Amino acid sequence: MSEPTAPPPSFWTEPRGVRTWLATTDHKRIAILFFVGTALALMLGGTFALILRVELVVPDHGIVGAHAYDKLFTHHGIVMVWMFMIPAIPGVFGNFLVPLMIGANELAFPRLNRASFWVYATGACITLAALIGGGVDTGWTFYTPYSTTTPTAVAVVCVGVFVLGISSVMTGLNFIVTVHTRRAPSVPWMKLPLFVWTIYATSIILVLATPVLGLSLALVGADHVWHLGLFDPAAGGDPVLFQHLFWFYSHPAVYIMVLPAMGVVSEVVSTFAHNRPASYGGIVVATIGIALVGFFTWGHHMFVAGMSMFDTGMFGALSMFVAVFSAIKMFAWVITFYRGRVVLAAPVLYVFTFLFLFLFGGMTGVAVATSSLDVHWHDTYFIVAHFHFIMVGATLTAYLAALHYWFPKLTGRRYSEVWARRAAVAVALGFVGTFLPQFLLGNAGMPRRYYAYPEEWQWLHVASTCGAGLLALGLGTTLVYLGVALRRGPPSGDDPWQSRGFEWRTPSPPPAVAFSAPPVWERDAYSYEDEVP
Amino acid sequence: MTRLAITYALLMALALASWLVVPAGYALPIAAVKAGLIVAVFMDLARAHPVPRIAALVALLLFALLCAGTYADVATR
Amino acid sequence: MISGRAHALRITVWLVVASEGLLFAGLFALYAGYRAEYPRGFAEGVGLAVGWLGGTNTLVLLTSSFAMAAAIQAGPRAARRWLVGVLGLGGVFLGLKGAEWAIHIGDGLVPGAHYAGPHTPGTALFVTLYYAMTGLHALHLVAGLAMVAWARRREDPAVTECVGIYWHFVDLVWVVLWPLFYLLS
Amino acid sequence: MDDLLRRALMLPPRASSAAAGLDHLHYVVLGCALAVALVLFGLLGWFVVRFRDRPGHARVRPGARSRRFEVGLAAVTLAVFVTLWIGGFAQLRAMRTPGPNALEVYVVAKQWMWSFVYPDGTAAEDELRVPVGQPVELLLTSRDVIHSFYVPAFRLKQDAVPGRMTSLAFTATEAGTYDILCAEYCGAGHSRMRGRVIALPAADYARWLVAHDAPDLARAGARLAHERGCLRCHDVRAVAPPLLGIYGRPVPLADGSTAIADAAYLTESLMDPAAKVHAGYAATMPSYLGQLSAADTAALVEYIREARP
Repeated sequence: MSEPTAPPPSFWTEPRGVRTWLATTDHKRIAILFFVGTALALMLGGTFALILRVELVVPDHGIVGAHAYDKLFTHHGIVMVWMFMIPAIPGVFGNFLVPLMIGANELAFPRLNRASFWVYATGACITLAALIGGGVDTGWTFYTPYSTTTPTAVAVVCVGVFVLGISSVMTGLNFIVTVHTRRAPSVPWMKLPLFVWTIYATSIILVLATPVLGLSLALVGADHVWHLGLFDPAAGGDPVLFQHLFWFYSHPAVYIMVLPAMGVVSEVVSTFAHNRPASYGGIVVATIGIALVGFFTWGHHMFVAGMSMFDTGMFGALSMFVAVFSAIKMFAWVITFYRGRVVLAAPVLYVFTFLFLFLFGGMTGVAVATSSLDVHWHDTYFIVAHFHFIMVGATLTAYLAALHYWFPKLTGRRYSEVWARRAAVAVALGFVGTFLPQFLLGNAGMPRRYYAYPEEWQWLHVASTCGAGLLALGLGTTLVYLGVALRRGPPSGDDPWQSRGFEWRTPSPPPAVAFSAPPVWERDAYSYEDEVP
Repeated sequence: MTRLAITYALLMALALASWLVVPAGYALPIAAVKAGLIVAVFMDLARAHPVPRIAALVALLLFALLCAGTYADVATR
Repeated sequence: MISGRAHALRITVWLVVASEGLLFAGLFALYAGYRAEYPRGFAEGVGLAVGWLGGTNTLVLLTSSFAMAAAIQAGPRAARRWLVGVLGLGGVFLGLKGAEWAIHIGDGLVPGAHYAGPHTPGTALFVTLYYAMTGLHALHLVAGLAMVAWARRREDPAVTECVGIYWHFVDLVWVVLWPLFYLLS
Repeated sequence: MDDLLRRALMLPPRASSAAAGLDHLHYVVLGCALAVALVLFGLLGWFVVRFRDRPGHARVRPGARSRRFEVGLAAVTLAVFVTLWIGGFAQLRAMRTPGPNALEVYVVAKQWMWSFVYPDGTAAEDELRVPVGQPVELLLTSRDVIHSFYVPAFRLKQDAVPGRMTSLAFTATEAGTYDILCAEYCGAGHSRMRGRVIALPAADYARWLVAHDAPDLARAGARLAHERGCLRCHDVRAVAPPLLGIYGRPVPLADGSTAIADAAYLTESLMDPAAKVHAGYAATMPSYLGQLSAADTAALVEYIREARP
């Protein structure tokens, strides 16, 4: 980390030396370590995505062969899901901000927090070693019996992802105990910032769902090495049962990815509308509702997999309930702008993108949950577009919103607003250009994970690849101007956005020990009433 | 201490009954009763703070949900 | 809001118990699914089990759970003696379990390719699940024994209580495992 | 208008009875999404402009929103979503119940090709011929990994799971040739695993049936039954349940329920004998999974269907 020019002492400079950074238990420094790790994962996963998109420009052999293509989309999935989407917002912004938002100096277990980063780094290294050492071609879903019979490095990747899962459980455990036992007296439950609520709800899923993923991947890894035959049809095994175990984790996992993003949006909307969130209680109920009801809907991934009609009916109906909670939040966010004082800046531009893309991502989810339409759309590019609308459209844009909104908090500097807006527009247009054509490809019937496709769909792929180029350009620009701002950005002051959020009531960047005594905050985190004459 | 001793005696009795006397059909309900006793008395959940109680309840609910969802799929095929 | 170390430790151990409980849930779900698909094969599988070993292990583990509960309530000196009891009984359980596995492996009841047990469809799956579930349980039991030994040295009531809750959880899992593999034929 | 919208959304032409219903539900859901988007982003745009930060911007105290309004909004949203589900699930049930006397065709998926076996025993690679207007029921299975039989023009797909039989029912409505694609990732050849459904008008289908000489399947089945040793156990009452004359009749099962001895039951009993065990018999029949080609299976079933006690 470069030394800012003679700033006041902060957690950046407090104990000097690289060794103190590597062995740190300071939640702020661990957040920076997580930022470096997840940003590298995002770039690696993004590179895989770009290669895939360039390959798909031609209907048949392009720049890589079929087997290499299969490995690329698998690695893209694994790196993005487990090394960026799941750890990013909780690991970076959860670690940094939750203590500041509840008036605590540290998480409940600082050493466990340090361990969760280094277990994450270990898991990432094991997984990357397997990817470099030969790679895996099963798709990130590891469906048996293909995953237990393909001669690729499945066992090692299973170990790697298992270790990443352990890191998830550690992080979740730490946040839950912190929110329960480290809140300052002036931060009771119903005055908790909404971002802390979403990190708390995400932690519940992290702690309760990850073990089932650990088990299913352990069984696949063990079956790959010792041929247990647990899912082997020849030995009477049933591949659909593996899918039950896998999706019991993987659907709540998509809520692990989107809930923290919703927390960021709640904070940014409230600050840039300078208004109390439309329905604090409604958003909290929706947050906890998503976390719990999210466990009831995994079967909608298996409508055409050979699951019984009874289960198909049950899971379809239950999926509609979890969709309602997202709808409540959408209404609440939009209404928050009513009678506010709206300030436009890069974070809120990303939030507008989030609102637009999350609406269509969510509604296509409802469309698929009707179960009859899923028979046509399942495993086609319609589904690819649906989950990218949520994962990239919602979570990545919220991650960028968070990055810009809390950049002054983390670094004490301002980024270039002009470049930030250009990048935001490029990211939004690039995203729509990439994934709108994929909805049409899905309607036309192009299946997922297709290396070669009929010629008549080529123009859609070319459009999608152009969109991907623009999206990559937007993200690259963001990297550049944020890097520049890190060195030469003008000082931002402690609260550049005039936000009432608790995290802005400590100096930016905060010192190593933020609170000498538990803070006493009379006004809560959304008290903009004093702006009203 | 006597509360523990009584529970222990009850658990042993239930185990022996389920093993030697009671037909196999009742094995699972008896196991559920024993599990309930262990959680309530030995793990002291009966007198615990609401947070551990909610955690235990949610875990039990999700455990039952996964088993029921999988069983129902195979049973109603 | 009750702050304080004991409360934080108690929430933590209950979250670990919930998390480990769901790790077992995956295997119980597989058992439920495969039992629905092969009722006859699973019933025959239960017939293969060594009944008295399973039963004795259940009584041993229940006794160890009682000893642990007593240790939590007892004073520091008495707790150390109760915890020796827990370690001993845990060792007995592992010994019996090892003997049982040796018997079954001797009979050719081995998961995967070298399975030589009855060929009723589903029985091979039953055997594989048997090793997976009792193996995972034994793994957790060994971890429990290490924690009990650590708690005995620490002599900190809060730590002893948390390790106790984890130990009862391991006993709880066995209480539910026992009918599935030894009684439901 | 309907066709214009279909073409705009890149939906393939409609060639099965289910396609039209699905497309209309598609329009309804798309309509809902656009309507909600219009309302929400209209409001958002108005609020952002009307209440933007500018000199002299007089803040007005935001009205308290009643809890009833929030709960009401959530209830309406839930009602719309559940209604969409009711419509969708009803369509799914209709799609998955085969029509009367449906034409049964076996579909066997194998790493990277499709093979079909017609009732008269003829087998075909990658090409499925069906009569227009007559219900068809495909009985799918796979020899290796999971594949998924997908015909975009019919808007239908169903996974072919190894070791199990799954079914896909449809009725072709338009004569023509439609692509079959594999929709579940199955390895390097996943995108090359393509076939064609050729829907023929009833007359042409009849002529096609006669044109190619279908071997007498029952005789072929009988020959196989001898070769494979079926008759060693079957019809020896003490060892195995009788085969002759049971086709179509209810079979009492070990767990007390009964099953109808139709093509699906017989094929399943060949592939996975323990799935439905005849009452009173031990499940000692070995599985023929992977040893019998689709044509042999069809021949054996035909033999059992034709044979008299």
